[in-house]
Amino acid sequence: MRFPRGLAGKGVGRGRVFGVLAEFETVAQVLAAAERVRQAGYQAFDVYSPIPIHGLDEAMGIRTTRLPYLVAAGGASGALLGLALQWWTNAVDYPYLISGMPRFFLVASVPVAFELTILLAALGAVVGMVVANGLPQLHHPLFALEEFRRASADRFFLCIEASDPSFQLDSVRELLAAAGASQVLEVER
Amino acid sequence: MKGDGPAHRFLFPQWTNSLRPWLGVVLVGLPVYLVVLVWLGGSPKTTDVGYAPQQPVPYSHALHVRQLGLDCRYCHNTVEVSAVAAIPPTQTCMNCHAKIRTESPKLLPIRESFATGKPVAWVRVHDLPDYVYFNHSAHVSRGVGCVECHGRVDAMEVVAQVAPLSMGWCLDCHRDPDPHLRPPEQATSMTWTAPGDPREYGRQLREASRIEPSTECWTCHR
Amino acid sequence: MRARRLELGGEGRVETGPDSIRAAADSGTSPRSAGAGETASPGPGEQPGVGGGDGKGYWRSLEELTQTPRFRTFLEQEFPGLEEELASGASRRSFLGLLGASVALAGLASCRWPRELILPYANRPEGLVPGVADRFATAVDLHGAGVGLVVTSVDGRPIKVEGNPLHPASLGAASALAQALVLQLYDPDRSTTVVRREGGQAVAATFEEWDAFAAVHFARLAERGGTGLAVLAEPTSSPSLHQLRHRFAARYPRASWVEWEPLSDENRRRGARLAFGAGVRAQLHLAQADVIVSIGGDVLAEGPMALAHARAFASRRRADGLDMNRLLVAESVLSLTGAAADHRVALPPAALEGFILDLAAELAQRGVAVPWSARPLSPPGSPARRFAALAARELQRAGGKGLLLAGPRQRAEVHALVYALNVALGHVGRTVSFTAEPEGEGGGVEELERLAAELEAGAVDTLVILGGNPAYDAPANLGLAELIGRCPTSVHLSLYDDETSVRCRWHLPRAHPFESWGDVRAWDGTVSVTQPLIAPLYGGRTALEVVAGILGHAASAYELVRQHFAEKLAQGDPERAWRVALADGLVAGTSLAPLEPALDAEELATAATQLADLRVPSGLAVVFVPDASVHDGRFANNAWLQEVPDPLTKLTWDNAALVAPRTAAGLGVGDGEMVRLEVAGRTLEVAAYLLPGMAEETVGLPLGYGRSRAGRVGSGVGFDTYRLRTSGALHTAFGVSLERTGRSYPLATTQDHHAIDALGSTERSRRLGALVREGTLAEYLADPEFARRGESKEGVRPLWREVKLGGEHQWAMSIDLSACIGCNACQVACQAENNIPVVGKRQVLRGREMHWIRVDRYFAGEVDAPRVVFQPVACQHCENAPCESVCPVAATVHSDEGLNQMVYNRCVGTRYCSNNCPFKVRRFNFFNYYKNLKPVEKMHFNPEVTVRGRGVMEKCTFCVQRIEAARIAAKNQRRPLVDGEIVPACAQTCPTQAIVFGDLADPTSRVARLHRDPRSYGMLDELFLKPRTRYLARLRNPVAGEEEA
Amino acid sequence: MSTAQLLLDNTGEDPRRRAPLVLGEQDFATVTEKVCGIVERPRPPRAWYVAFGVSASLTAVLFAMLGYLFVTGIGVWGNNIPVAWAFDITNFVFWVGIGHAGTLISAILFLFRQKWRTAINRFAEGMTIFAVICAGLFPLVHVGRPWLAYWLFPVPNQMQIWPQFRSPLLWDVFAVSTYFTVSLLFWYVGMIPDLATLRDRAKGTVRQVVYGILALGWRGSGRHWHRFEKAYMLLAALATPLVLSVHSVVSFDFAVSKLPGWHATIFPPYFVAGAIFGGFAMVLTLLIPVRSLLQLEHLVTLRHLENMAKIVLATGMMVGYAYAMEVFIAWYSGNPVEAFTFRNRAFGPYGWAYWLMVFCNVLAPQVFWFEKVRRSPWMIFAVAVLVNVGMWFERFVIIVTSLSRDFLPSAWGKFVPTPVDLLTLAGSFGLFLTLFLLFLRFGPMIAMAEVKSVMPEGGLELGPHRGHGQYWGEIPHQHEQQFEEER
Repeated sequence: MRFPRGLAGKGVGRGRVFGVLAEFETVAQVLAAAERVRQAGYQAFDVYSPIPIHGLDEAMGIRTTRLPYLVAAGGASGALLGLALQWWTNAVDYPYLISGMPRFFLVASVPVAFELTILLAALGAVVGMVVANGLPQLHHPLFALEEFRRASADRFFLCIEASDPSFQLDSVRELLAAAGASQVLEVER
Repeated sequence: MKGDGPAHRFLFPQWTNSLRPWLGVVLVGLPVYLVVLVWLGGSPKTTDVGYAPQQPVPYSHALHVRQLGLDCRYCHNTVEVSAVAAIPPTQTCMNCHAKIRTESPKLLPIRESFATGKPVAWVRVHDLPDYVYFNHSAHVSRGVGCVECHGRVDAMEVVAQVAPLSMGWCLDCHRDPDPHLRPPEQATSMTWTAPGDPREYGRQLREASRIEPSTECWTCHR
Repeated sequence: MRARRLELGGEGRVETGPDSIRAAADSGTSPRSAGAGETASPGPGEQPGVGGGDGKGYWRSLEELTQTPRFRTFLEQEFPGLEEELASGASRRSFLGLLGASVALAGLASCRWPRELILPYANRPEGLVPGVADRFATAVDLHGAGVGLVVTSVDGRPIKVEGNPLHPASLGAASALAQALVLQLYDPDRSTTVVRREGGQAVAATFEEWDAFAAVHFARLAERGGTGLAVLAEPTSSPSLHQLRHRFAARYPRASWVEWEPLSDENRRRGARLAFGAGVRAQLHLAQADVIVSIGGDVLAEGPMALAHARAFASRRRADGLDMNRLLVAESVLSLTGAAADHRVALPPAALEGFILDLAAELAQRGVAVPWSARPLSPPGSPARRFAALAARELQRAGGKGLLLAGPRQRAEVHALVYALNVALGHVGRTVSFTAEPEGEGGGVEELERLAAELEAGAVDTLVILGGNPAYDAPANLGLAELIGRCPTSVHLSLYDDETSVRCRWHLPRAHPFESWGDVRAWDGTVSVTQPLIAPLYGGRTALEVVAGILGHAASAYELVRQHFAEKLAQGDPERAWRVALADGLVAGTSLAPLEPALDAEELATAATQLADLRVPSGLAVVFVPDASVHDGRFANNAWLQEVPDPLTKLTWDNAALVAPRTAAGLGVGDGEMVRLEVAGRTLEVAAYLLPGMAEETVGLPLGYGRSRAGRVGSGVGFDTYRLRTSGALHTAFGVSLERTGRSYPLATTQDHHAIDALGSTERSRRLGALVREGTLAEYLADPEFARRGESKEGVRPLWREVKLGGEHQWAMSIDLSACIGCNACQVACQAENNIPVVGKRQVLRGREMHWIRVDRYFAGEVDAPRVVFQPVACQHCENAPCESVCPVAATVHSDEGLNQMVYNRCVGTRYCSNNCPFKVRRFNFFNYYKNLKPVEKMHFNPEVTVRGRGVMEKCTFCVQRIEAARIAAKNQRRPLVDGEIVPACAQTCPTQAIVFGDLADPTSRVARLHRDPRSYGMLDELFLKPRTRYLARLRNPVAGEEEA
Repeated sequence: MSTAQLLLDNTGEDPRRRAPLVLGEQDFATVTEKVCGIVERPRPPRAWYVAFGVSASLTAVLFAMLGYLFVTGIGVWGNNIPVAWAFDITNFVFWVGIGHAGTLISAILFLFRQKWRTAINRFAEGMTIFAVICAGLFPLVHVGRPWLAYWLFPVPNQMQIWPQFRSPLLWDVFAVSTYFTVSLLFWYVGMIPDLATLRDRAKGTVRQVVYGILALGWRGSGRHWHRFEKAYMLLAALATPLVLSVHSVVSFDFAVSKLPGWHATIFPPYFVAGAIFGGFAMVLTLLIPVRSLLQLEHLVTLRHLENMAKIVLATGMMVGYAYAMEVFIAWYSGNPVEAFTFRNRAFGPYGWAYWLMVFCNVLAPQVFWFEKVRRSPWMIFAVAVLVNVGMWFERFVIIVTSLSRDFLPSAWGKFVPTPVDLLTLAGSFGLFLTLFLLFLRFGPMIAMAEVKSVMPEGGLELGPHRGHGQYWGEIPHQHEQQFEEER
């Protein structure tokens, strides 16, 4: 357990700090740490890991997303669009006689309506997720840290951000160190 | 990472995050653009209307029709009996121009044609695709005026295409002929206007002479 | 028609023809735009014309690239088949439309279709309305007698041939051959100039040179009375030519005038001379005959009166008056008449020649006064004897209302005895009458042999050949080709620079019948005037003009014909009579008067004994038959006829040695195998075709193929069977040897593509009964509804609420299988009317023929004595058309008048509609078949029908262009359409009127009545298609108890 | 039993312990190293170059043939009337079928919490995308006038006319394009975390930029993971019915028609089963060589292969059942035309194709009843190849035999392929393999994040539900009961 050289002592202007980042070896540690940080009353903090960690939602107290409603809406509009499209084009705008069939033929309209349902629902899911996550976000302060590159491979990080009202550089660093971080780093914005 | 030293690290600059909205614009805009391209770009309305090629003889409809008061049928005399409103033979021009403006250089091609029997090569303005079968007699004898498709030819020094002559444009009239109908004898009039509401007047004409424009494919495509 | 012709004589045509044609040709008239006025436009299948446009620059360069010879040759090597390449004009346009879209935001005005030019007449002829079709009556010489035609002409271009309803030999119908004349007219391979050949070198010359030469040369011949002058002409019925022939005889007393045609009816004429000692011509009245017995021949499809005979025959096959006739046929080679027979026996030629004796004997036994001591030839119990007995019984029962016929390939003696028996049975005056043989009855093979001898001896130094192609079709043993080559001065007048021309000193391009004035005499004597429909495209001359030239005072055919007309034919005011003759297409009251010739008893007796004493070598015999497509070879370069399948073999682009399956099995010959035939030392390798219904020990050899100088279409197609034909055995050759070569040859048939396996053929025969419903007259009388037996009474119920068709008319068609004789006339009519492309042998082999209407031919019963049935199949215009629901772009949709509309310009070519069509009547443009046409080739197009480009589906439209034309005309005149006003091309030309089209909404219309007929049924009705084309079940009238045809 | 075997054999069923899905001394680092190593190594093995050379040249052939087709016409193929569809649609259905395994493995196995999916799903999804690309090619080029193919989409136009929505071909357009879009999204979304890994490990600037953009700036934030899992599960839930619907719709092209041998209600399930069958076979055909080539035995274990072999066996039997049922119905329905069609299939001109199909699709897979076969990769490979052949011929038999002999014997015909037909088919394989090899070279062919999360280190047992259930996506009710216990 060591303090990173170069950061020790030097009072870094709070304005230039994005947050404090702690690195953990295992899922267990980061889970525990997250629990702790939350209980310590921080909101503006996040965990970074190569895999989704189970129980992390509870540990961090993440509210369940409302994505499913968006998807449902997408599906519903897809179905309606499909039926409306086929009814309006083939029965209203340019009707023609086909094999003695009704001009609007519900049975024959099912496949297209179904496919459109799926399509819009799926688009809803993906676009919803990407937008809600604020992606694409090619630039982020964390990317500047060499150490953070392992966040996508085999290390787990927890970052308490300076935007948190109760953010205190030293106390935060303490807290994280105590939570068993293998190293604690300051992140510049 | 294994032993190999810290490589050069590329970082996306801050401003890249501000591109996000534009991404959305592109993703939504591209399909829309393509649709509009087919819809409007592919339409004769954009490609054909206003086409006014130069003719071998600078024949002025404005002069002959408005000032001299020629009827369309004086030259296009097959319009009531044939599918085509034939371009007149050189003979027709010479009926007058054997005496009038016999020296005019503009009329040289006409005189040559008359002398040699070789036709004058006029440039076609209203050019339907080869798979479209339009019949002038069918329309004129039902009281669809020349002006409906050809516009105010009597005002044209050089004949230009005014209507798109697109399939959709034809269908509009075939589905709702009323506003476009007039008494057959008025077909060639450039100035005729319906007494009162054109739609109402047209409806009476249609019912009177049982005009049922067909929208079946084979009416125009065979 | 009458009115029109009255107000403008045929001359008008001649002067005005050139303008329009040249105008059109110069700037490459597209078929369609010809209809759209006198315009010249790059239509489908052409390069875009002059004019700017961003889009086109690209196409230009691409085309230029593809034009470079190096690239072309590369393609030919690398990708054979790339001839049919690049998008059609129509599709190119859509493509340009797209390009337009792509530059939409950058100067749209620049992007337009190729610029079109309009070329109006400088001086439009009186009464010609651009875009409105004219119809002119004319007549042509086919099979040695005149047939009346009505030719439709648009803007000076003849485009469609139909029969002349007023003409006795046509009655409104036209044979496949006659209809194909219009394609021949525009054949780019026709010779375009006079050719002089010196020492193997061909030099283009002019008619002026010829006239100059002829003036001197024939003057000299005249001085020596025509010694050394010989004329070899096709038999012709032209009165004015016969008149010239008299003048010829007067001027050249010592010259000889020989007539030769490979398929003449010489035997019939000699037979008449035997029987009556005079030239007598039989006029058949089939409609009056209750029983018809035919020995060989093909009375329904062969000869100048075939159309009239077919009409008369069919008039007694329908179930409406129940006086159905009965046809008995004895023949060696299966023919259409044989296919229509109620009883048929296939006899080898030897037995067939004696059959008349067997028949006579049977009749004599039954107490008929046969004017010679009749002894049967065939052994008792033989098929010939049994059939003779049956025929005799039927003839006698007919009580004078029978008719006995012999075909042109039967010996003169047979004809003589047939005449005699007809007299003896009291048929004369009822079912057959006799008229005189009009002057100039065509010569014969002896004349030709004499001429050959003279040539051999060098006695002839000037040989004038008027038409025909003797170097190709003369008997092989005469070596005429070589002899003609040896003749110092030889002249050949013909449409093509052909096998004969190439051996002559002079070749004179002949004017096509549609380009020339002339006159012809129909079989019954009726004279018609042939009037030109277009000025000679290549300035050709007619036989009349050439002969007149030879006679020393040149005159135009028009003058000659009018002169002869005024002298011999005109009654009353010659001018008026002339115009009426032109308008009607015939000169009233010129038919031959009947006469009562007396039989020459001892001639008959000798004939009978000669026949009885005939000894022919046993073994295989060869029978030479005319080909249904190219006749005697003169139509070899006609693509329509090459591709129209033979009615019985369904063979295209070939002829073949027709052999009975059993005989073939005996010889170990397989279908499509090359065999070597040897006849009297002459050998020929030819592909064998196994045709059920052929007599055993018989090889049928269709003539007219294997031409070497027919043109681009016909040269090298098929096998030259003339090489086996000798003057001694013109029609039948005995003592033939046949050996296998083991090699096989691809025969392109349109039915049973690729021989069918056992599984398939059994299934085919199992289904036949349901597809083609047949019954005997007896069955019909017992149960008129026999055809609908097995159909579910309550019908099929739809899965959905059906949409009612609200149209004012409901179009429908009825096809009477009892009347259809399978003659192909409808197929060619459809091809001509609808601009249907010809695809060639390779594509037919792949199964891509384009005919909108096909005549399905099925064999029923056992292979040796099959029953043949024909069933014309075109789009059935199903009310619940399966093709419509599967098209993703609505390119085929239903009209509220019940038409299944196919919209070419909307079609993207998924071909799903064809897959889902149970009748497989849809045709797909696998290539752009109309690429790179010469202007003259475009002239036959019907401007009222779109020329389809590559990648689109097409099919029968019920000739919608005719429906719309009639509808517009009627509406313009503010009158309702009348039944029969609209006639599709197939129905119009059907010789037996088997096809009827009309309006179901009018319950009194013919088609409505026929659809209510008890015989009426719809094919595959179990699929709930509700086809608008319904068939009338076929009725046959066999003798009860006797085994059938 | 040697350690190697111990390490590599996880096929045994031992009720006491869950069989490990990742073998050998593996942890996150080694897995990352293994998978990324494939992409990051300076140059791929020679075998890759050889394969790529071959497939790239085949692709060139494909485009040459298509160019020829475009300028000349459909006639360059053997198609005719009556056989208006032949190789073109056969290839289409074949490739669409292949395209099913990917999304199926991903989506359905995912929903059924089949953890063994993780090693192969990325691979299979990639295959799906490429197969659907090949499939999509054929409907486009098989039309007579391809430049007008855009008429199949409901785009407003100056003709004021619209597509005809009663046509199964139009259903195809919607089904296939939807399937392609959704599969693509599914594939890509799942790949984002791995792309981030590649980005973070990348050396060269170019790779950093490219992977950086593709990874959308993913940084593994817990809040992001939360929405990500939800979205991924929803996609899976949507993709599953989609997979089933797409091949049903494809089967409508035939089932809705009037043709004997096509007009059958059994087609949708029959086609779907066939698609899964063929799809899995194709996965195995590709996976087994790649696995040994890139030494992935630790990640793509025998157990994975065996499971797939079992699925092939099962679906193969379904297909066999469908074959039998078709024939039975043809007889039972009493429809003579239908009956003949099947007699003709078996004993007619194309009988050889029919029996080849039966052998490859029904008989060959039966060897999977034997454990020995199921556990020898190369035996599996052999069978898989046979199945691929069989499935192509299945479509060929359905299309060509029915068309060549339908209702009117007079209109019967025969189809003979041209060289262009054959080269086009070969070319489509070239295109497929080219894309696939490129993916191997530049993409994360194994879903690292997913594999990791099923490893012990993944800490499944730490989660509220102690490692039971799935590795991605939550199971709410389990949470509740979890908290009850904790209170």
